[in-house]
Amino acid sequence: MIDLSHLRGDFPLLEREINGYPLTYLDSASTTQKPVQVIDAVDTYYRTINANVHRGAYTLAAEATDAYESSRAKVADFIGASHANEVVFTRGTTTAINFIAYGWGLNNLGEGDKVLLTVMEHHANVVPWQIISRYTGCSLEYLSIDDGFEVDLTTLDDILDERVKVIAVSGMSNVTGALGPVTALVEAAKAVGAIVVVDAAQLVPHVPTDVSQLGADFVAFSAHKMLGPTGIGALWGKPDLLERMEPTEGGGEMISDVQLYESRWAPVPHKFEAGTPPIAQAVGFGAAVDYLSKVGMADVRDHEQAITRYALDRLADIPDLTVYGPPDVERRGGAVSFQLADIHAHDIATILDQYGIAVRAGHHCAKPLMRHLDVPATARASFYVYNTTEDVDTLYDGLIEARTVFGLT
Amino acid sequence: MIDLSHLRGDFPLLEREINGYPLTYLDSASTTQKPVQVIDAVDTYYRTINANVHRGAYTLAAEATDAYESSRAKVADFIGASHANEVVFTRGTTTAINFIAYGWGLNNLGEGDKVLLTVMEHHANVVPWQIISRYTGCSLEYLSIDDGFEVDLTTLDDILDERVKVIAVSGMSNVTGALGPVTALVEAAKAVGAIVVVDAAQLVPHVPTDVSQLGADFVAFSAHKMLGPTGIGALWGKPDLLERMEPTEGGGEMISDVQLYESRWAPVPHKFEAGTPPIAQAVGFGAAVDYLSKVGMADVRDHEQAITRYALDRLADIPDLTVYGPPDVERRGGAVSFQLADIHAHDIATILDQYGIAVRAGHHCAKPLMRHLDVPATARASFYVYNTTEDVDTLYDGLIEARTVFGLT
Amino acid sequence: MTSLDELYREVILDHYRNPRRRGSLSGPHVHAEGQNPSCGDEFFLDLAVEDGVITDLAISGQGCSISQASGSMMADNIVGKRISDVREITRKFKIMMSIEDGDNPVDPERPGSVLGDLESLQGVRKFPVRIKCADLAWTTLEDALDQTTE
Amino acid sequence: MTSLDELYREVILDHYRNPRRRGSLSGPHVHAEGQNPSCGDEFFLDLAVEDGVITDLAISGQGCSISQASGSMMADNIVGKRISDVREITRKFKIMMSIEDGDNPVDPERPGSVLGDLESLQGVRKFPVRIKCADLAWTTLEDALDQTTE
Ligand SMILES: Cc1ncc(COP(=O)(O)O)c(C=O)c1O
Ligand SMILES: Cc1ncc(COP(=O)(O)O)c(C=O)c1O
Repeated sequence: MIDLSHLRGDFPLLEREINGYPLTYLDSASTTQKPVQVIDAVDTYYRTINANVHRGAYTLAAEATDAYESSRAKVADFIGASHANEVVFTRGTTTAINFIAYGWGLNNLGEGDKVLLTVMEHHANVVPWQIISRYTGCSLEYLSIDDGFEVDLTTLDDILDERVKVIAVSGMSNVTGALGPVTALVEAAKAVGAIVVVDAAQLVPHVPTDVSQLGADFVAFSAHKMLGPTGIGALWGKPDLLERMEPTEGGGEMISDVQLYESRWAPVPHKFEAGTPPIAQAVGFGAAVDYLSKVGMADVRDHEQAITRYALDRLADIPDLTVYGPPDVERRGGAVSFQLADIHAHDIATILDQYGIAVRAGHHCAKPLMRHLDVPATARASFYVYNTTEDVDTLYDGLIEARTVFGLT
Repeated sequence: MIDLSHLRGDFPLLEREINGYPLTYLDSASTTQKPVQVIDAVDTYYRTINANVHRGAYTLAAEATDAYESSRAKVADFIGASHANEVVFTRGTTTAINFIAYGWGLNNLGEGDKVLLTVMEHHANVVPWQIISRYTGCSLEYLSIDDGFEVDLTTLDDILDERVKVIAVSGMSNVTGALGPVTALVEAAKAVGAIVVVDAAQLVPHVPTDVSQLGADFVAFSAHKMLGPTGIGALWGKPDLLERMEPTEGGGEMISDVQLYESRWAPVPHKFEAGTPPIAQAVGFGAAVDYLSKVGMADVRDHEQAITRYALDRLADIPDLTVYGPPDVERRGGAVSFQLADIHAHDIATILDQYGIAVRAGHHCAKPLMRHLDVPATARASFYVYNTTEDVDTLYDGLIEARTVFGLT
Repeated sequence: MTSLDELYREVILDHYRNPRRRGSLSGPHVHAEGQNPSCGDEFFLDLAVEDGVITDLAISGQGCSISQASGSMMADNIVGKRISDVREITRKFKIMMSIEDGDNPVDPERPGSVLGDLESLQGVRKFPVRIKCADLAWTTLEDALDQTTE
Repeated sequence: MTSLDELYREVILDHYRNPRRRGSLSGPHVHAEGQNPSCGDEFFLDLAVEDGVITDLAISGQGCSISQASGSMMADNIVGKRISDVREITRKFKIMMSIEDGDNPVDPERPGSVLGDLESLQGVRKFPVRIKCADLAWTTLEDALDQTTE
C-alpha cells in the first residue's frame, strides 16, 4: 500500500478534537478537507491580488485575470483537456449539470425525446432533467442496478433508439462506490447520436480521468470534493458542443454586445460565465489540482483502493453488517455504504461521532437508489488521500461500540 | 466628513505597491477589497469547521450548518428582512436575477406580457430578461435616462398597463452613480400588479437598505462588492413570492422527495439552493456584514457622499473633463464616470496605473447606457469605506499627468 | 452514565424495536405526514377523534430510534385524552426538550411522574442535531390536531 | 524616456488624432469586424483586392489610441502591396509585438527601416494588457484576407 501518511500534516482540520477524541474524518465523498496549500492560496489572493477579472486595464486586474485563467489551464490540464477554453468554471457539479440541462436541453429537447439516466444517479443528475422534461415535454428513462450494485445494461438495447438524445450517468456512485459504465454508454450513445453527460463529482477526485479518452461530451465536477474551496466547480465540454450550446445565465462578461432587445455572446468559455466569477475560489481550485498532481492521481487511486479493500475486509468481520456496493475494488471507489443490524444510520452516525468519527447518514441525495435498495438510509464512510488504515480500525471499534449501545452482543 | 481612515489598516491589499507607487484603489464598484476580519473568517472556517452542511449527524457538520445558517441570519438582519428564510444564497447578483428570470419568468410570463427595464441597467439586469423573452415570447420595454442622468419617468404612464408583469430596476447605476427610482416604480407596479425586482448590487453595499420598507418584491446583491468573498451573493424575496416561485437549479438539498419522474421541493430558502452551497463564502459574507454593521451603514453613506462631493469638485477643475452622472450627492453614490478631452478611457486607465491608481475603463457592463450617452467607454473612479480625500488628490494629479502625456496643456 | 447511554436508554430502544400502535386506521380519521428531509425520517399519523377526545391512532413511516421511539411513546401517552390535554402534553414535551421556552416541567425527584416514558428522551438534549428527530412525531401530531379543529 | 512616453510616442498620438483612411468603400470589397469585448474597442475594415494586390481600404470603428493608431499605421503600410507581402508584414508585426514567437525583425540601428511607423508600437510590449489593443487591427485584417482567398 502506498504510504501517503506524510500528507496528513498538510491538513490543519485533521488536528481537531471532537468530543474528546481526535477527529477521524470519513466523509470525503461529501466534502474533503483542505490542505494549507489551498487555504493559503485563497488567503494570499485576497491579501495581494484581489480585483475583478477581465475588465481592468490596471495591474491588479491583469494579475487577477492571469491567476483566474491560469487556474482554468491547470484544471484543463488535470483532466486531459486539449485546451483551457474547454473548461467552464461553475459553482459546482450541480450548477454544471443544470447548465447543460437548460442550455442544451431547453433548446434541443422536445416532446418524444428521451433522456436516459440510471437509478444510481445523485439528485444533481436527476432533478435538472425532471425540470427540463416539464418545460420541454421530453421524457426520462432509467437503467436499473443489478445485484452486484452496478448499472444493469441488459435493458439498454430495449430502451435505446433514436429518440434518446441524452445519456447522463454518474462516473462513480457516491452511495455504493460503483463505477458507472461510461465507456459502454458512450458506445451506445454513438449508435443513436445522443450526447453523453458524465456526473464526475466522485470520478475526477478519485480516479485518473482523461476527458480526451473518455468519449463523453460533457463532464461535471466540484472543487470542494477534491481538496479545493467550496463555491466552484467545472464543466468540461467538447469544443463544438460548447460552441453550439446556449448559455443558461445571462449578464456581464458573457456577451460581446448587448443591445436593448438582443445580445451576442462572448466566445467559449466566457459565454457561460455570467457575472463576477468565483475568482478566489478558482485560484484555490488551481492550488488543489496542483496538490493532487504532485501526489499523482495514480497513487491517489492506488491508495484508495488499498484502504477500501482493508475497510471491506474489516467490516466483513462485524456481525449483522451489510455493505451496499461492489466487493471488487477495481470496480469501485472508496465510498462505503452500510447498514448495521437494526441500528438506524442516523444512530450509527451519532454514536460514532461520540468517538470523533465523522460518517454520513441518510439518503445521500440518491433517493431513487435508496428505494431500489429498499433501505430508508445508510451510513457511509468514505476515504481520501489523508485517510489511513488506522482510521478504518477506529471505525471498526466504533461500530462494535454501536452494537453494544444497542444491546447487541 | 466622517473620518474612517482608521479602517485602512484592516485591508492588507491596500499596502501593495504598484509600479513603484502605493496602490490607490478606486475600483470598488467593480469589486471591493477585503478586511482581515473577512479573510480570517474564511481561513478559520477551512481550518477548523469545514464540512458539508445540512446533511450530517456529526459534530463538524452541525457546526458548519450553524455557521452557514447564522450567516444567512446576519445578512437578513443587515437588510432588514423579517426572517432569515427570506434570504437565498446565490453565486452573486447575476445568478440571483437569473433565478428570478427563470424561476418566476419561465412560469409566469408569456406572449403579450411585458418586462419593464431602464436604459441604465447593468447587463445582469438586461440579458436574463432577453433570454426569458426568447423562451416565453414576452417583450421588453425601457424607460430612458434624462439629461440629469436619472431614469426618465415621464414616459412611464404611456408604457404602464396590465401587461407589464415585471419592473426590474437598478437601485444605483454602476456607471453614473444615479440612484434608481425604486419608490416610484414600486407605486407604479402596485397599480398594475407587476412585481418589482431591484438590482441592488450597488445599493446594499453603499446605502442603508431596509427591504421591509423598500416595497420591492425581490432584491439582489453580491458579497464581493461589500467587503465579502467572491462566489456568493443573496436574493431577498417576499415570503409569499419565494413560496410560489419555482427553483431554477435542481439537485441535492433542494428537495423533500425525489422519485424517478417527479420531485417535491424543500421549503424556502433551501429549494433555491441546489447542491453544496458556497459555505466558506457564506461565512465570509457574514463577517463582511458584521464589519459593515460595526462601521454603521449611515456612516458609510455619509463618508461616501463627502468623498464623492470632494471628487466632483476637484474633477470640475480639470479642463476638458466631463462627468457622466448627477451632480447632487443626495441623488447618487460614489461611482464617478468621466471622459477627459480626447483621451480614450483605456488610455487613462493605463496612464493612471503607472502611478498606482486603479480605475476601471470600458463599458462597465452597461452597453445600452453607453450607447444612450453616446460614448464608447468611460473611465470610472469609485469609492468605499477605505478611500480618503488623498486618494482623490492622487487621482487629480494622475489626470493632469494624463493630459501632459497626451500633449494637452 | 455516558451521554450515549443517556441517549439510548433501554426504554427508548424498547419503543424503537417494539413500536406501539403501528399501522393505519380504517374508520373516520385525519391523516398527517411529517418528514425530516436532512435525514430522511418519515412519520405518518392516523388520528381518530370523537367529541374532543382522541379515541384511536396509528403510526407508520420509518426513521431513527429517537424519532420512532418518540412517536411510539407519544402514542402510549395520548390515546384516550382530550385534545386540550394533548396540546398541554405537547407543550410540556417541547419545553422539556428545549424546543420551546419555559421551565422544565419534569420533576427530577419523581421520574416519569409528569410525562411518563417520554421523560427518557431528555438525554437527546445533549445532541442538538437529534432534537428534531424527537420532535418529528409531535410536529406531525400538531398538524393532525389542527385538522380536527378546522 | 519613461515607459509611458515610450507607449504614447508622438507618432502614435498623431495617428490616433489623424487616423488615415477612415470611412468605407463603395466599390467591390470584403468587410471584416474585430472587437475587444473587455474594453469595447471596435475595428471595422473594408478591403479592396485586385489580382492579389490590395488596391484600397477603409477603416471605421472606435477605440483607444493604441488600437486606432495601430490600424491607421497598418493602412499606411499595406495599400498597394501584394497579399503575400501583407501576410509577411503581419507576421513581422506580430513577432515584433511578441504576439507570435520569433526573432524580432526590427533593426535597432535603423529605426523604421523594417516596419515604418509601426515600429513605434514596440513600447506597448511593456504593457501586456494593451498588446491586444495593438493586435486588433491585424487580427481583423487577417480575417479580411482570409475572405479574399476563400
Ligand atoms: C449594478 C450592478 N448590477 C449587477 C452587477 C453584477 O454583479 P455580479 O457580477 O457580482 O453578479 C454589478 C456588478 O458588476 C452591478 O454593478
Ligand atoms: C455523484 C455526485 N454527483 C453530484 C454531486 C453534487 O455536487 P455539488 O453538491 O458539489 O454540486 C455529488 C456530491 O454531493 C455527488 O456525489
